[in-house]
Parts: sequence; C-alpha cells; structure tokens
Amino acid sequence: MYEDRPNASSGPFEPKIVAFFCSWCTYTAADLAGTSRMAYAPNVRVVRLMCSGRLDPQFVLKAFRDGADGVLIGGCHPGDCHYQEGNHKALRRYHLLKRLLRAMGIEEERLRLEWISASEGDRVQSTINDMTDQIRKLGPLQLEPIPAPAPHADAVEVELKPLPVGGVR
Amino acid sequence: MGRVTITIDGHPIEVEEGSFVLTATRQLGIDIPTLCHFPYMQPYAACRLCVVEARDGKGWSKIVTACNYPAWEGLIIRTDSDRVLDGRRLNLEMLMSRCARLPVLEELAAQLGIDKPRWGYGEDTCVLCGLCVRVCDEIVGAHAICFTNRGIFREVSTPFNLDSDSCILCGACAMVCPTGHIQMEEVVRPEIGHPDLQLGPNAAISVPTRQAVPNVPRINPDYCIHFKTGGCGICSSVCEKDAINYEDEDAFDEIEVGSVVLATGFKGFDARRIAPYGYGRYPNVYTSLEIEQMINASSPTGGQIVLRDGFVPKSIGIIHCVGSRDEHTNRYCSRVCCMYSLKLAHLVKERTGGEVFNFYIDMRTPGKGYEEFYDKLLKEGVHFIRGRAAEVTEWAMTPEEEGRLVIRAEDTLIGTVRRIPVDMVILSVGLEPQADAEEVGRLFNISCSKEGWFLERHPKLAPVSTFTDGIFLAGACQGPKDIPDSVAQGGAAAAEALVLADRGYVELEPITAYIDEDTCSGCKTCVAMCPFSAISFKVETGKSETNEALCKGCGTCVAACPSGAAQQHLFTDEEIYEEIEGVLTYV
Amino acid sequence: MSKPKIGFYWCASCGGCEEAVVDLAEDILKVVEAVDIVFWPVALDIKKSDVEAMADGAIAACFINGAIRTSEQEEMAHLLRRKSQAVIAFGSCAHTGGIPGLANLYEREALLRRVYDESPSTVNEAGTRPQLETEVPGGVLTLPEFYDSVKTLAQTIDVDYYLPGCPPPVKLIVEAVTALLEGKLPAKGSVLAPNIAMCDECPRKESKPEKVLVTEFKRPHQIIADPEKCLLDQGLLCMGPVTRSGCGAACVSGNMPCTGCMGPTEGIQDYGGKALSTFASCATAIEEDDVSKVMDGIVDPAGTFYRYSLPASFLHRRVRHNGNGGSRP
Amino acid sequence: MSQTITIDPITRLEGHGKIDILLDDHGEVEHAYFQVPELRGFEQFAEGRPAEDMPQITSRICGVCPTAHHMASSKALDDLYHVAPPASARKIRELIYSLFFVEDHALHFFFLGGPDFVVGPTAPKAERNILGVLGKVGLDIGKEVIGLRKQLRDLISLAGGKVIHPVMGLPGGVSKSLAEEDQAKYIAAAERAVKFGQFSLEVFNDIVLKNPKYVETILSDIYTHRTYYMGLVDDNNRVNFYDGAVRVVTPEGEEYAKFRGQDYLNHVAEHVEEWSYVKFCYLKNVGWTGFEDGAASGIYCVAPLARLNAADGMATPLAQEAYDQFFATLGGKPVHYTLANHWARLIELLYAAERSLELAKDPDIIDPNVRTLPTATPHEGIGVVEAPRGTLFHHYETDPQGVIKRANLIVATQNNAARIALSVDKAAHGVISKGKVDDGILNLVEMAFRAYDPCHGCATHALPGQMPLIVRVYDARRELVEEVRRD
Repeated sequence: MYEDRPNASSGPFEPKIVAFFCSWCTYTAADLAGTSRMAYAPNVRVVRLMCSGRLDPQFVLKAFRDGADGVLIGGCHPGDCHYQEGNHKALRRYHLLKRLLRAMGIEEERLRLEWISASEGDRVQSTINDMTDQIRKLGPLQLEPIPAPAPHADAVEVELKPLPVGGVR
Repeated sequence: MGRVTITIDGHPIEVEEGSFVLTATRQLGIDIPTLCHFPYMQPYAACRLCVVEARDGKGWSKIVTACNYPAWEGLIIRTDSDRVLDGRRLNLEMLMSRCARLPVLEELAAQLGIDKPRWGYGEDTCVLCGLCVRVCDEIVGAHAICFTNRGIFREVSTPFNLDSDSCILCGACAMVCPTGHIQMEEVVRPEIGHPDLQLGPNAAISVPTRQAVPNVPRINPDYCIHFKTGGCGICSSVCEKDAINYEDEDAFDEIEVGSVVLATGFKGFDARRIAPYGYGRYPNVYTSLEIEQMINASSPTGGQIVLRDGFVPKSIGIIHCVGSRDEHTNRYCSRVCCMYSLKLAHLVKERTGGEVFNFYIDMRTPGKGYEEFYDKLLKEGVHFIRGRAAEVTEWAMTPEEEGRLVIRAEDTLIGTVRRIPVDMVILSVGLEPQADAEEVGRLFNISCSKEGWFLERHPKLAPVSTFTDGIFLAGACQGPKDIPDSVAQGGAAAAEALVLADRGYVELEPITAYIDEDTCSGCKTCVAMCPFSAISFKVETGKSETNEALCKGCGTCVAACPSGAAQQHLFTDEEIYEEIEGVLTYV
Repeated sequence: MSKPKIGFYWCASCGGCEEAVVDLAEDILKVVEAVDIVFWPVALDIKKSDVEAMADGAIAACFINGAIRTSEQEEMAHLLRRKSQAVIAFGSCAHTGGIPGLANLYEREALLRRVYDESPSTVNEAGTRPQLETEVPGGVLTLPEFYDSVKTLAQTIDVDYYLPGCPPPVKLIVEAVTALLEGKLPAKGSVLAPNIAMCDECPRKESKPEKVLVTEFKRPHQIIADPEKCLLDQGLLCMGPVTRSGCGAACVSGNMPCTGCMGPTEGIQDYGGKALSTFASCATAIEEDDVSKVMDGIVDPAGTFYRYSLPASFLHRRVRHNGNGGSRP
Repeated sequence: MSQTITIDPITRLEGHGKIDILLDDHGEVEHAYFQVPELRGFEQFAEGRPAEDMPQITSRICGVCPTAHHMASSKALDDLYHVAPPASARKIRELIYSLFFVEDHALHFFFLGGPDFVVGPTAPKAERNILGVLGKVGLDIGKEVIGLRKQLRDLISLAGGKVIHPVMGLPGGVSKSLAEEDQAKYIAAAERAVKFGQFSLEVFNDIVLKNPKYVETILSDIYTHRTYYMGLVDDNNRVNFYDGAVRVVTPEGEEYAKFRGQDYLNHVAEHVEEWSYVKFCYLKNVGWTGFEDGAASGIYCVAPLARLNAADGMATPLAQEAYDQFFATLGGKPVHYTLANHWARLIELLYAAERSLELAKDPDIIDPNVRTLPTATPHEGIGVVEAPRGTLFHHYETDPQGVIKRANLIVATQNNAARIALSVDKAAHGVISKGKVDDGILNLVEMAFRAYDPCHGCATHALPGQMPLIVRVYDARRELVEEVRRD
C-alpha cells in the first residue's frame, strides 16, 4: 500500500491536498464513497472537523506552509448545517481568504470549497479527482522557505542569571 | 306531557301523549303507505294515503291521517277496515289519474288492488307531496324551492322559474322526491378515483380512510349542509352519544418530548410520470393502490373488481416496477411491489375469474412463505411474462384487440415482443420519499439520502438512530420496506426512545468548547457565533463563558475567537496543527 | 561589583524604537544608574571592536530592534547573539517584521523599478541602477546587497524574548528592564506583554454589544466615529480583539481603530489568518453574493491583516511565479 | 599609493550614511563620496494599500519625524479627496506639528548635533554625547530638556493617540477633537517651550558665538556652499512648516521660483547614481550638472538654514528678532555656511514654540467638529510640509475605491543629499592631508554632514541602522595597511 503514496518515489509531480471535511456531511460522504468502493485520487489527506465552521483560516495557511499544494474544504449544503449556520461562517471566511491568497500570489484553484452532503459520495470522488488534476497542471506550490536560525549555542541554559541589582524604581 | 295508552288493530301500546299515530304504527311494524312523510320533518298530510279510522270505544269514530293525528288516552285505531281501505283507494286513484304511470304509484295500486284509475291517466310526474319544498326549508335551510300557482295549476318550482342562487346543490330534494320528479344533473356523480378517497362517492360525514387512527367519522365542512346553511343537523339529532360537535376546529398543541420517532412513511409513485402506460389517459388503467381500495370489502364496489362502466374485466394485466428500477424515474427497487402484485393477482383472479398477466423484470420474493406464495400463483394459472412492459395502448391491430387495452412487452424468455389485450391494467407503483422529506429532515436536523430517504446513523450498527440524538426512524421514511419490517423497526425505534426516557439523562459528546478565563479579553466575538446560545458574556468578570450542556461542539466560536482563548475539546488548535503536519509529513 | 551590561542596537527599523527608549525620559537616567549601557550607537560612541572584544555572553541582555534586510544587519545580529546572555527582539519589526515587512508582497526587482525608473520625479533615461560595486577614479565604491525578503529577528538568530509594539509602549519597556534587573524574566521565548487581547483594556469595552454583527465594513475616512462606542460595532476594522494589550489602547484613544502592532496573543500562530477569521465571522451576510459584497468592503485583506506581521506569517512572502503558472522559490 | 578611507556610517544621526574618502598616492584626498547604502521602497509596497492608511504607513518611514510624514500624508489625502478640513482640524494639526518641531529640534541640538559645539568638535569622543552636553550645561538643564520633551510628547499623544507614529490624520481633518479641559495643558506647555527656545538660543550665544574659534569654524570655507535654497513660506513669505507655497531662492538670494506643492513635478527632479541608493534631488529647470555648487547647478538645499534663506522672515516676534540677529551676524542673506544650520535650527525651535502658543490659545482648537467627510471620487493627491530636515512631498495616485495605485515620495534629507555630498567632499579635502587621519579629523568631516541633521531613514525610506565608524587605509593593491576605528 505504500507504493501508491503520492511523491513516494521521485516520479512525476503528485500534488498533496489537505481536505478539511465537516463530520456530518462531507466526511460521512467520504465514508460512503469508501463503503461504495468509489476509488478516488490518493492525493488527498482528510482532516475531520465537527463543522466547516470550525475551520480556522490559519489551518489552510498552515497546510500550505507545511507542503500542501491545495486545500479542499467540504461542508454541508447551505441550510443543511448540522449546527444551523456553521457553513455560512465558513463561506464568509473562504471568500475573504481567497482574496488574501490572491494577494499572496497563490492561484485561486489551490483553495476550494464544496458543499457535499452525506449522501453525495460520488461528488467526493469527482471533486477530489477534478481538483487533483487541476493542481497537477498547476504544478507544486513552492513557498519561500522560512529562514530558521541555528539555536543559540548556550540557548539551552540561558535562564538569565538573576542580576544582583535593585530594580529601576 | 304524560304517557297514554292507545290500541292499534287490537294491540295496546303506550306512547307519548300527542305523539303521532303513524310513529306508533311503525313501532308496531304495521305498514301504512305514505308518500309525503319523512322522518325528521313535520307531518304534512298531503298525500292522504296514511288514512286510518279513529274511535273512542263509545261509538264515536272518524277517518284521520295517521301522520299527523295525535295520540290520546284510550284512542282506538283501525288501519285495515274496509272504510279505511276504500278511502286509500280513492285517494290513490285520484293521484294516479293526475299523473303519468309512475312506478311508485303502480306499486301501491297493485297493493290496494286497483288495476287502473277510472278517470284515466294524466301526464304529471309530481304528486305535490311537498317533501322537496319542506326538506329545502326545514332541513337544508336553503329555501330554494317553493309551490307556485294555485288549484290545478299548483306546481313545485324555484321562484319565478329561474335558476336559484340559493340552491346549494345538495341534492336533498332529489333524494326525498318519491316519484323522481326532481332529478340531479351532473352534481355529484359517484365516480371511482375521487380525489378525496380513491373510490366511491364522498359523504359529508365519513371515516377519512380505512384503518384511520382514530377510526371515527369526521365531518367534511366542504360537503356538509350544516356548514353551508346552518340547517340539517340530522347527524347530531340521531347520534345517541351526541358526539357530533360542529364547533370543533383544527388546533395545534405543543407537546414537550424527550425524543421523537419519525414514521412519516412514503409517497406512492405518480404513475402519470410514465406516459406510455396511459394512466390518467385510459379510464381502465389503475394504480395498485386504487385496486387495493376497490378490493376492500367496504369499498363502494363492495370489494368487486369492476371497470369504470361497471362490467367485470375478463383479463387483467399487472405491470411491475412502475417507478422502480428505472433509469428515468427511480433506480432503486421498491422492494414491496413484487409481493403485493402477487397478492393482487391472486385476489383479482379470485374475484373476477379472469386471466391475469404479470409483467415483471425479476421476481423478487425473499422472506418467509413468499416464494411459496409465488409457486401457488403459478399453479393457480396466473400468467407471468418476464419483461418490462413497453406501453399500454388502445390502438388495436386485430379484431379481438378492438375496444380493449393492449400491453406491448418483450417476453425475454421466448425472445419475442408480445401484445396482450386486456380489459384492465394495474400499475404496481413504487415507493418514493415524501415530497416534504427535505424540510422535515431540516426540522429535525437530520439529513436525507440522495433519493430523499431519511439517513440512519449507521446502516448496520445504528439503523433506527439518526445523527441527531433523540430522533429515531421507523418505517418507509427511512427506505422502502414492507409492513413486517416497518413494524419491527417501529418497535426498535420505540425501544431506543424508551432507553433515553428510562435513563433520564443525555450523554454529551466530549467535544464541547471552553473558554480560558485568563486569556479571554471579553471581546464577545464568540457570543454572536453560537447558534445554541451556549455562550454568554459575564459582566462581573468581563469575560465570556460557555455552557457545556448547551454546547453542541461545532467549534465555530473557536475558529472565530481572536485570541485563541476559546478551544474545543478533542479539536484544539494545537491538535489540528499536529494533524496537518502529520498528514503532510509521511511522504 | 559591576553593573549588568545592557546593549541597544537597531537593524532595519525606522528609529522609532530608539525614540521609544529615549521616551523613558527620567526613567532612562534610573536605567543608566542601574545598568551599564555598553552599546547604543544612536546615542553613544562605543566601539564595535569593544563588543567583539567582550567575552561571549558578557552582555546581560541586548535589545535589538528592526527587521533583517541586509547581510550587514545579519552579521551584527549574530555578533550580538554571541555576546549576549539574552536577546530581546524589540518592537514590531524585530518581532514580526513590521510595516516594512509589507515589502514581502513584492519582488525586489519591482521595487527597484518603481523607485529608479517609474517614479514620476526621477529623471533616469540611462536607466542607472545602484551597483554593488562601482569603479570610480582611485577606487571602488561598494554597497551592501539586500535580501530579497524581509526577515524577522527570530528568523535570523535565536531570540529569548519579544517586546512587541510599534513602538513598544514605554510602560512595557520599563517593566521588561525591571524584570531583567530583578532576574524575574519569564520562560524563554515569552512575549513581554500581557497575554490577553486589547479589548480587555479598551476604554470602550462596555459599549460593545452582546452580539457584534457587522452588516457592512466601513473605512475610517467614510464615517465620523463616535468617540465613545466600540469601533468594530461602528463597522471599522479594529484589530483590538486579535491584538495583544499593553499599549493602553493608544490608537483607540486617538479615536482610530487598532491596526495590530502589538501582534497576536500566545495561542495564535498566524496573526492575519486569525484576524481574517474573526472579522469574516462577524459579518452577517448569508447569500453568496451578499457575502462577497460585504467582504469586498475590506479592500486590502493582505495589507490590513498582515500590516505588521507578513514576514512572520505562515506564507512569509508573496509567492514568486514563473511563466507556467507554477511557483518557484 | 592610493588609499580608501571608509566612514561607515556616521554616528549620531538618524539613519544610515557612509562616507568613502579616496586618497591619491600622496595621501591627498582625491574624492570623498557620501553614500546611503539602503533602500526600502515604500513607494512600491504602498501600492494596493487603502489611501486612508497612508498617514500611518508612511510615518514608519521614520520614527524620528513620523509626525512630518503623517501631516504630509494627511494633506495629500485632503487633496486626493478634494476636501478641506474645518479650521479646527487644520489648527489642531498645525499645533501638534509645531509642538513636534520644538521637541525634535531640541533632540537634535542637545543629543545629536549639539555635542560637536557644546562639548567641542575635537573633544574626547567619549564625551561627545548627550551625557557630555549635560556635563557642560548642567544636569538641571538636561532634566529640563528631558522634562519638556516628555511634556510635549505626551500632549502629542493626547491628540494623536501615539507620539511615535500618531493616528490622528484623516482626509478632511483629524480623528479626534481636543477636550476643553486640555486646552490649558497645551497653553502651559507652549509657554514653557517658548522659554526653553529663548534659553537654548542663549546657550548657543554663550557657548558658540562667544567662542571665536567656533565662529571661525562656522564661517570657514570648507563648510560653505553657494547653492539654491528651498522652503515653505506663508502668504507673506515667512517661514511656515505646515502649509504654504514652496519658495526657491538663488545663491544670490533672489526668488527663483514659488509654486504650489501640487506643481512639484515641474520644479523638482531626482538623479540616480550607481554608488548610492539615495536619489539626488535637483531643480528641474536648472538641471543636473554633476556635483558642483553655484547658480548653474540645480543642486539646492533644504532644512533650517535653507528655510531661513528662502523666507523673508519669521511669523512670530521673538523668532523674528533672532532671525534678524542671525543674518546680521553672518553677513546678510543668503547664508551659505552649512554649520549655521545649528543656529537656524534653534531659531526655528523658538518660532515653533511661539506658533504653538498662538494656536493653543485659539478658541477654534476645542471646536468638536474636526472632520469634513469626503464625497469626491479619489484620483490623485499631493501633500507637502516642511519636515524638520526639509521639504517633504507625498504624492499618491489611487483607483476610484481609494486604493493606492502609485505613490511617490520626496523626503527631506533627500533634497539635501547632493549638497551633503558636496559638503563631505569639500570638508574631506579641507581637513585631510598626507593620508593623516585621526578621530578628531574624521569628526570634522562628519560635522559637515551632521549639521544637516540628515535622516537617512527618510532619505531612502530605508531602514536606518547604525554601524560604528571605521576608517580603513588601503594601499594600491587594496591591502589593509592601517585601520583607525571610532565606532
């Protein structure tokens, strides 16, 4: 099972996609897709949230930083939210986040929001396959690595020794 | 008024003083002919056929009309003396020579031994009994009909012989008319396939459906005369329990419950959607449900299988999988059709003795005794043709097809297309989710399958539970199933509900949100986020806090919390960050 | 016995942080009594060689402000790291990159083009550009090279503490120095400011309604803000909820929305992402196009939410693109 | 044997400057270059930002004179939205700006530039700093400097939210009105400032003018350049910092041009050199003729000395007196002695103090109506003020939503860049010979430079950063033969 992992060997570019699925709809749909034996691209790694409303845009940025080439958000159809309106919150954040990413030079297609209800296993399949193709065409998202300094030699024991002097006041 | 004793033809009887003699004679089962009498209406004594002889036993005697002669102590009545009979004959003879030969009069004449009136017959069909006028006044209260003119010109009519606006088309006058002088035209034609009730005429007061719960009649204000005119009220006057309450109205009651079992059932497939089968176009194409109604002993046809014209069909075609296993309508198998089709086939054959043809794709008879039943039918000589029927048509190609319905179907077993002429076609319609399943689902915060069936929490492990705690499923609302399965599931759902009730407390998933006092700045962002009002701002502390009992654990507030003070058990930011790193680092 | 040695140094900053130190006013004299300022170029002539001569860790604590943009600044940072027991990133630029960090939204080339070619007042037909080395009669003139991106101090050297703010509030500076002198500094890596958002100390906190729902985002110049009421409730993007307190709600007391110079509280890893989440959540729109309409009220998400923290953000800088749409570091 | 002496950078100035002195084989100065080795490109990353944020964003160009950028930017926004602030707002802005001028000039005289004179140009380096100044003038005065500065800066914060990077500026006015009860505070502070201004001039008199050696230094040719001078003047051609017309006078002192800030592009141009990141401003209509002074060269000068030269006088009485004394002492207008900047600066300090007193007393400044809401669709806006270090131009172009499309900034010190280069070169020639360099000599070179109170934070919109002075002497093969360090 390890062979078919994307990027496992230095083959052609295989995108890595992180998917945040709402537990009630899209995640269940993904289960359904599984039990219905619907094969879809192995490029997606799913992170389960109780509700798309839990999705903090930080997670998306974090995923990109940690090497994701695309991020897929899945939630219940508007009006179907198990928590009434979590998916509306998700939609608002998504809209603004998309514009932020545009400003940061990240292509639209790399972030996607889909409403997929618990019964739409086939849409999980088609969405994932479709997005994987799109991003395969885009190529890898290569962010500037964040420079990380070597830790200070004696950083470890730098618990600053108390200074034998009275305070300022 | 006290009670008095009178004697009729030698039989003493105690009756209410002043009550009419006719009532007493009817109690005694003594037949006295009447034309103008109708219970619940004031006596009128117009036809004079109910004449009897009254005596006091002291020599006084008199011919009176029984319908309106009051009873008094010691009254003696003779109903069959020659004197009485002569009087009746004369009165009847006069009526006869006024009217044309009317069945009702002929009958009476025969009884009284009159062969024909000595003054010859007239043309009129009205005996001026006034029943119609009175029923319209006294009972219906529409006051639409009246007598016009005088003497020999007297007749029944509407004012000025015009169509009356006050007539409510109730048909009461026609009903009471003894001679058929008044006919209803095209008002309520008892017709099979009535919108309200698949079969039979609708009564203003009736039990809505068979097996209705509670199984009691209800008044349909659209048809009830009382609700139109304020008149009638016969039902309340005859109901000894006096259960009739015209004031009753629809009301909504709010009931607090701990759990809900959804058993909203299914909707029969609308056969019109498959045009080639001609439902709604050809009168003798029925749906299985209509036949189910017709075949019921209490149906207007008394359980007889008849065509629209009332004849009994000689050959019947039953088309299976109508709206099931079909690309264009529903892909799923409705699961119950095969068996109920077989049942109908059996009954129809039994009741009609005709030829029954089943057109099926596959015969699916799982379960106890089902396959055996199928065998039984094979032995009974019911025909089974394996192949989906292509169409039902009136277009005849051979003389024997003339005027009949022809079912075209491919017989896949012998590999030819066959044309089977039948008198009646029964469409075995499939099961579909209720039209409003989506809204209902939303109402209870549960989701529907693609087809619209309510989604169970887990097909194997939690078949009657839903994603919302305390909401359970029973019966066809969750998917096509037959009665035994539905009953079983209903039991299971009830048990699940009882478990909650018995336990008396609810277990929360440990995914609730919480707010760290120290880092909460009291910006209140989270408060507006919560759809369950589980977060409140405490003025004393200047911080927000969650009520974990109300919190459903969606985490929306956590995502919105600007300072990370709000977190969610099992879904903290750190945990999710770790997860993201995890899923991305194994390559 | 000798007084503890303290150093101040500026890298890529505007000098505001130095001014902030000067604004200690009388306190600065107290500090001078209590400590031995061994390095402070803006005010004192003290040798770099002296610093080099010091034993490693001889400086008790060094306050470095400004982001890192040149090799020169990087060298200096490393030197001071070596010589100091504790390094304190001083001010927004050192802490999270600061406003100059917005340069990470653009390519260096675009920046040079804008300054030396496109600027309307520049006359430069020859297309002259400053060179790293220029031959002139008698010698060669050199200019240091710039990194393509702005880095935070922590992205350059190991940092012990952070003193946020643009500039850091005097109150916090005093507290930090006091803690330092009393040896009462918190765990390494701490931010020397209250770990609670600004709303906590905001004078308008009371005026904030129980449920803040924004139907339309306003810009400061579009309304005359009520000087008493919560600014977010008036539709202004006030970063207060997302931002550390410690400044005494300075900008709000100037009747202008907080822009977030104090940076995020501890739990938050990406200031902009979090701010975006918060404000998007406050919006009321439901229908898809209403949502986009309301959100378009925020004209510059990147520049607004990352006003001071772009280099410290997850994305760090704008992605550079090659022809085929793919992106390359 | 040719040598290179590098002074990198010059200490006690805000910002980052570098001087390379090239010596010929005889150790004589061949040429000295003044370099600014940094660049930030605010013009670039202003693009895409909402215009109304510019007063706060551009103030980060310089933390020493953020108020100057804040004001220039706010005025540019007024122009951008075609909206005139109410009188109250206009006066609050100028009041705050004047208070800022007082404390900023004080900072320079006592902390940065002052030591050269107060303590002495060639005094031991360890004393050439604020502490040295305090030693000379006494701790009480030091306390007064610090105290006044604090008082003024607190008042700026009161109106502007913060003193370093204030937030008050908006198109059509200011964000906050002044409370009635606060007016007294402003008056008190302004009065104190006026006294301080007079006192500072006395200090200058006693310590500098009474010292012939210093006066000689000031008048010496090595610190003299005959250039054009630029400054903002009011309707009566008197110095104004906040508003007015830009006036340029020739080396002979006649008016050469007088224009609205909006027309700056017709008069000011920038020249690019390969060896410095700073762009060198010059008068467009005179033209760039290289690094030389005189009427034929477009090089001009801004900041205190230039402002006094470019104006016909001061708008306040005490300052006017000092103004007259200034030109009388230094032999009439225009004064070309670079070092006279220090004196001019103190005169401006006094003017700023008097002006703030006037404004503090003005009833308008407590009028609650301090904003005119803009209605026009923005397109282009230009704002100009006098920063302590010279004329400051902000120029924005936006889309209809008021989002910056292009920004152009010409900043105080940048105007002076060319003249500073001249000064450094000339000073180097004047003081260095036979390759003999020592700390005192180098400081003499620096003085030419420091007199401008140059702020290269501004000049390059670069991030100031300071490096100690290093002088390296290389032989022809560029091998280090000698190193003098004066960090």
